[in-house]
Amino acid sequence: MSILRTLHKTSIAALGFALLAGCDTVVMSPSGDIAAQQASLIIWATVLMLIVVIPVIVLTLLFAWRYRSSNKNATYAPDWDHSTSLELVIWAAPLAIIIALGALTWVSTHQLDPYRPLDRISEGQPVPEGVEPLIVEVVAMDWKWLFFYPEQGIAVVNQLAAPVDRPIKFKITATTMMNSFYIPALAGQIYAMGGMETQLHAVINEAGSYDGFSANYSGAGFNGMRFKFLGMSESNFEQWVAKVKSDGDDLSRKAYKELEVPSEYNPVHYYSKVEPGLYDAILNRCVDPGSICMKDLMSHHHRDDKAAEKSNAPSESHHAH
Amino acid sequence: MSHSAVIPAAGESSKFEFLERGEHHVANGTLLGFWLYLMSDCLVFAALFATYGVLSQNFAGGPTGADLFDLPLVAINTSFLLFSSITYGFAMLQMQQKKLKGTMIWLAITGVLGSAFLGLELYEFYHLIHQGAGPQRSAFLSSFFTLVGTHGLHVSFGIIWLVTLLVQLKKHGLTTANRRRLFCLSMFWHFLDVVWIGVFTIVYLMGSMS
Amino acid sequence: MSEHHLHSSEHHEEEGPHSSFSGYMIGFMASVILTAIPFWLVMADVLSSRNATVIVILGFALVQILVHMIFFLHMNFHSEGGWNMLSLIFTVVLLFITLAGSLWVMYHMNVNMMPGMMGSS
Amino acid sequence: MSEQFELSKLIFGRLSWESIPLHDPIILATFVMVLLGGGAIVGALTYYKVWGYLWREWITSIDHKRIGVMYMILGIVMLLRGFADAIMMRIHQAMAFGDATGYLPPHHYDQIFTAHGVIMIFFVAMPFVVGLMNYIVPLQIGARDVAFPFLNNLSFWMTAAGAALVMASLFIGEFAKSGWLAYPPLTGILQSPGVGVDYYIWSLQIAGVGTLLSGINFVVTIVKMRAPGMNMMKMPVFVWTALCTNILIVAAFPVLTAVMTLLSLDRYLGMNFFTNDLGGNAMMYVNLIWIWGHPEVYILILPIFGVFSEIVSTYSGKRLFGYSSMVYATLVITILSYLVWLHHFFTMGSGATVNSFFGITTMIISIPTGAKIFNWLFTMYRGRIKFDVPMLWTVGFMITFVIGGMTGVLLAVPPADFVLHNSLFLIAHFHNVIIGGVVFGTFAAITYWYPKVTGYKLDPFWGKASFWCWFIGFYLAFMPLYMLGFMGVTRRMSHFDDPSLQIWFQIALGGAVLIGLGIACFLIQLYVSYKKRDSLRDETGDPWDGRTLEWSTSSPPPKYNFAFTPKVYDNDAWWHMKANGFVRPTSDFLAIHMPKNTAAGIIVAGISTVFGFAMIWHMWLLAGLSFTGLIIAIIIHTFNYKRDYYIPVEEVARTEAQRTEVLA
Repeated sequence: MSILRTLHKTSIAALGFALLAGCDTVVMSPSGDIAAQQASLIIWATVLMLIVVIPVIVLTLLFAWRYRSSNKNATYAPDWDHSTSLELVIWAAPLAIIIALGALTWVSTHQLDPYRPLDRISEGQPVPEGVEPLIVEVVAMDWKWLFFYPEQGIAVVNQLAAPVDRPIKFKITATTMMNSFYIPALAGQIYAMGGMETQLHAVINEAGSYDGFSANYSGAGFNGMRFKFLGMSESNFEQWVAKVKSDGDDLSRKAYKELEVPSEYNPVHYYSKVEPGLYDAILNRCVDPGSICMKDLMSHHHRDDKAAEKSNAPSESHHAH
Repeated sequence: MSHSAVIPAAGESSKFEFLERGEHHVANGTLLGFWLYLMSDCLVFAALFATYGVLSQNFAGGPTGADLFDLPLVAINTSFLLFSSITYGFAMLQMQQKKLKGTMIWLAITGVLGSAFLGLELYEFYHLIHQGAGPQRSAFLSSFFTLVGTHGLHVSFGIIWLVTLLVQLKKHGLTTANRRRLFCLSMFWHFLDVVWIGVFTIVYLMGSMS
Repeated sequence: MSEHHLHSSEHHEEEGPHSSFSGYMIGFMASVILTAIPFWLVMADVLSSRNATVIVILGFALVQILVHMIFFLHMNFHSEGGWNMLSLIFTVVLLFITLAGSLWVMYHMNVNMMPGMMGSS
Repeated sequence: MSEQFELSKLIFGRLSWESIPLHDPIILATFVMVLLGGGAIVGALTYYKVWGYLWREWITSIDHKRIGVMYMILGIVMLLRGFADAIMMRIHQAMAFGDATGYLPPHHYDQIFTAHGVIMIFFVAMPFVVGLMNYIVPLQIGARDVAFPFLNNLSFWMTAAGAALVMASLFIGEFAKSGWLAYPPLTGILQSPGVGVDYYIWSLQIAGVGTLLSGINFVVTIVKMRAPGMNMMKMPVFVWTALCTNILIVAAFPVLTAVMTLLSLDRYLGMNFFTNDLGGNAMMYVNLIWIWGHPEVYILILPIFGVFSEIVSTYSGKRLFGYSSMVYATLVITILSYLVWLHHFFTMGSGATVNSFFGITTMIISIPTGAKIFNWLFTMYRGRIKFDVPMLWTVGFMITFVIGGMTGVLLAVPPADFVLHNSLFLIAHFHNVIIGGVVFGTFAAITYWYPKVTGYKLDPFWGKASFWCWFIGFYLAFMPLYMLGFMGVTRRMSHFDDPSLQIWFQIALGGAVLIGLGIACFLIQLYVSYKKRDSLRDETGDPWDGRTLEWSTSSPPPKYNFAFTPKVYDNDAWWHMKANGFVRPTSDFLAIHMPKNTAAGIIVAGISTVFGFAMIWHMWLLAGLSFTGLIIAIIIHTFNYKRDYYIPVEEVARTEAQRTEVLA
C-alpha cells in the first residue's frame, strides 16, 4: 500500500489540474482509514481508465486536425471501412482494462464492504488484540440525527464523537424518510431506512472535527440535517461521555416522541439516560405503546419455519467472508 | 474515385435497378405490433410478480394465503378461463371457415365465460375485504390484490373489446380488418390465460401451502 | 433472415396463423390435465415436502405455458419472419432478469437489513 | 365518508382558490408572462387565420415528418422551461451561503430541482430522440410512413399531455418535492399529502403510454417497412440504434407504468407497497424504478450514437469504419443495459457480492461504448473532414463523452461510489453524458437534418456561436461540480455554510449563463436562418453529399416521401446510387396509398389530460366521466374503417415535375 501512497502523490502531477485540486479535498484526503482506501481506489481506477481516455482525446484532436478537408496532403481513403487487426485492438484494449478494473472492483468491494468488521485500523496496523469496536446506533430522524451509545448508556442529537484509532460499528436506521449517513472524512455513506438496519464499520485516525450529514434528499428539512463528527483521544472521549452524562436529560419514550416531531436545524442535545430497548423499538417500529414490533410480526406467521429461518439468519461472522 | 457525387445526366444507364417500379406492398404490421404490445404487458406482469414475490411473506401480523385462499373456488375460476380459451379457439375455427354466425356465437360464449370468471373473482375480493383482509391490511395483501386485480382488469377490457368486436362483426362481417381484430383479441385472450397459469400457481397454490 | 421476410411479405394478405380443431383440442386436454394435477397435489397435500411440491407445480406451470404458447398462441419460428419468436425469447430473458434479479437483490437487502430476520443479534 | 358526497367536493375535489400560488411573486410573474405570451401567440394565430391550417395540417396530421417536427418543437419549448429551472437553481446556490438564504424558499427550490429533472428527461430528451426517429427513420428505410400512423399521432399528443400537466402544476397547486425519481417513503401519502407527487405520477403515466406506443410503432416500422434489399445488415446505423432504442422502450416502460401504479395505489387506496409499516418495502420501489431507469439512459443515448455515426461518416466523406462491430456494440449495449440497474443504489446495502456483480456488468458496457468511440475515430482517420457545425458538435461530443464515461465507470466501482454517490460529482457525471451526449447530439442532428426538413440550411455563424457557448459553458458549469463532489458536497442542497465553496458555485453559474447564451444563439440561428432562407436554400435535397436514402428525395420531402420505393444494394444506399449512375425518374408515376389524418389522437390525449387532472385533484366525478369518455372515444375510433386514401397520380406527377424543374 505504500506504493499506492507514492503513486497517489506522484500521479498528482500527471493527472492535471482537476485531480490536483481533488487531492486537497475531504474525499481525496480523508482522516479515516476506510475513506482513505476508497480515495486511493478512485486514483487507481482513474489511472487505469486514463490509459484509454487520454489517447482517445489526443487522437480525436489529432485526426480532426490532420484530416481536415483543406489538408490535401493527407491520405484520403473513402472506402476504407474495415481492418480486422484494428478492430481487435479496439475491442481488446478496453476489455483488458475492464478485466483489471473488474478484478479490482471485486476485491475492493468485498474488502470495503460496510458490513465487514475491520481487521486493521490503518495501513499496516491491525486491530489490536482484544479491542472491541465502539458501537453507535444511528437514527436518521426528520430532520436530525440521534446517536445512541449503548455501552455508555447515553444518546446525543446532532453530534457524534469517537476515539481515534478505535474501530466503530454503526448500526443505522431511520424513523420515516430514506436518508444516507455520510461522514466523508471517515468512510463512505450508507442508507438509513425505516424498519431496516444497515451497518457501517469505520475508524478515524486523526483527531478533529468533521462534517457529517445526510447525503440523500429527505424532504423539507434535509438541508439542516448536519452534525459534527468529533475524533478525539481516548481520554478526551471519556471526558466527553462524562460531560454528556452530567449535562444531559432523560431520553424516555415520552421524550423521544417529542423529539420525533419533525424539526429543522436542531442544536446539539445530550441525553444522559436512555430508556432501555429504545433503539430496538425504533428499529422495529414499536415505540408507540401497544404497537407490535416488526420482529415479532415477522416471526408470527413463521412458526413452522422458525427453525429453518434461524439457521438462515446472518450472523456477524457471515459478513466477514 | 472522385468523392464529389454528381447526379448523372438523364439518360445515362445503370447496371442496377434502383427503384421498385410497381406498387410496393408493405406487409401489415398489426399482428406483430400487437404481439409486441403483449410482450410489454408481460413485463408489467413481471414487475407485479416480482413485487408479489418480494412482499409475499410480509403479512404484518395479518392473514396469510393459507388462511384466506379458497382453492376449490380458484379451481372453478381457472376452469372458466380454460373453457373460454377453447371456445375462443372454436370461434377462430369458424372464422377460418368464413362462418360469421358460428364465429359470433362462440365469441359470445367466450364472453359469458369471461364474465363468469370476473364475477367469481369479484365475489372472492368482496369476501376477502369483508372479512378484513383488504388490500390495505398488509403488503402481502396489497400485492395480491394488485396482481390478481390487474389480471382481472385485463379480462374486463377483453370483454369490452369482445362486445365491441361482436357489433363490428355484425355490421361489417368477416372483413380483412375484422379478421385481423379477431386474431388480435385471440392473442390477448390466450395471453391472459398464460398469465393466469402463473397467478394460480404462484399466488394461489404456493400461497396455500403452509 | 430479413431476405426471407421480404419475400414472405409479398403475399401479404395471408394473415395470422392457421389453426385446426385437433390442435385446439390437444392443447385443451393437455391444459386440463396440467391444471388438475397441481391443484390435486396441493389440495390433497400429496407430497410431504413443501419444496418438492413447489418445484413440481412450477414445472407443471412451465409446461402448461408452453402448451398454451404452441397450441393456442400458435408460436413457432416462422410467424412474422421469426420476429414473434425473437421478441418472445427477448421478453423471457428480461422477465427472468426482472424476477430473478429483483428477488436476488431484495433477498440480500432483507438478509442484511430486516430486523425481524436479524433476530437477537 | 359522508363529506365525500358533498357535491362541491365531488366536483372540485381538493382544488380551491388557495391552490393557485398567488402569494409567490416568482410564480405569479411567470404566470403573467406565460399568460401574455400565450395570449399573444393565440391572438397572432387567430389574426393570421391559421387555426384551420394548424388543425388540418399539423394537429391531426399522421405524417411522420410533421409529427417529428412537433416533437422537436415540444422538446425545444420544454428545454426553455427546464433550463429556466436550472438557471434558477444555479443562481440560488451561488447566493445561499452563510446568512444569505438565497431567493427561493426551500419548498419552491425542492419543486424546481424535481421539475428540472423530470422535464429534462421526459419532456426534453425523450421528445428530441423520438422526434428525430420519427422524422428520419422512415426516410432512411425508404418507407412512406410508419407502421401505425394514427398511433404515432396519439403518441405525440400523449407526450404533450404529460408535458401540459407538468406545466399546469406550476400555476395550479405544486409539483413534487421529491427528486426526479420520487422515492418513497418521501412520496408516500403520509409524507407528501399534497398534489405534487400526483402531478408527477399522472404526467409520467400519460406520457409513458405515448412513449410505449411509439416504441411498438417503430419496432414494427423498422422490421416490416424497409425498402426491398435493405436487409438488417444494410440498415443505416441510425436505424439500428433506433431499433434498439425502441426495443428498450417496449421492454422498460412497462416497468415504469407498473411502479407508478403501485405508488399511486399506495397513495390513493392506502395500500402498503412502499410504506414503512404493515410490511411495505420502499427498497422495492427503488429496485423497480431503476429497472426502468437504467435502460432509459440508453434509450436516450443510443439514437444519439446513431446520429453521430451518420454525421461523422458524411462529413468525413467516408464509409463508417467497422459497421458490423458498430451494430454488435449496439446490440450488446441493449442487452447489458438491462443488467446494471443496481449501480444506482450500491449504498443501499445489498452486500458485496451483489454490488460487485452489478459494478462489473456496468463496466462491461464501457467496452462496446469504447468500441463505438474508436469506430468514429477511425472513420475520421483518412477522411476529408468538413468542419460544418454538426461535425463541431461531434468532435465536442467525443471529447466530452469519454470524460463522462470515465467518471461513470468510476461510479461503478462500489467503494468509490460510497464516497461519490448523491454528491455533486454524480450530478456532474450524468450532465456530462447527457449534455455531452444527448444534447450535443440533438443539436448536431438538428443542424444536420434541418435542410431536409425546411429546404434551407441553418446559418453556420450562429450555429458555431451556439456550439462554443454550449461547449465552454458545459465545462464551466460542471467541472466545478466534479470538484465540489470531491469536497463532499451533496446534491439537492438549498443552503451552504462553508463560504470557501461559494466560488465554485459562482463559476458554475457562469457556465450556466454561457449555456443560456448557447440556447439563445440557437434560437437566433433559427430566426436568422429563416430570414436568410433564400440564400441558404438547398435545391438538391442533398446539401451535405449524404450517404443514406433521406438525401435522395427533395427537401422538404413530399407527403409520400418517395415517388417510387428505392431498392437497396449497399448500407450507404444513396451514396451507392449516386456512384452507380442513378437517374431520377420523371414519368410513369402511380397513385400512392396513404393514411388519412384524424382528430382521434388529440381527442383521446385531451380526455386523458382531463382524467389525469381530475385524478390529481381527487375530482372523482370528473375522473369517472372522463375515464368513461376515454373508453368510448377509443371504441368510436375503432368503428372508423376508412383510414386511407390514394394520392392521385396527377398530383404525384405534378409534385415530381416541380422538383425536376428545380433540379434542372
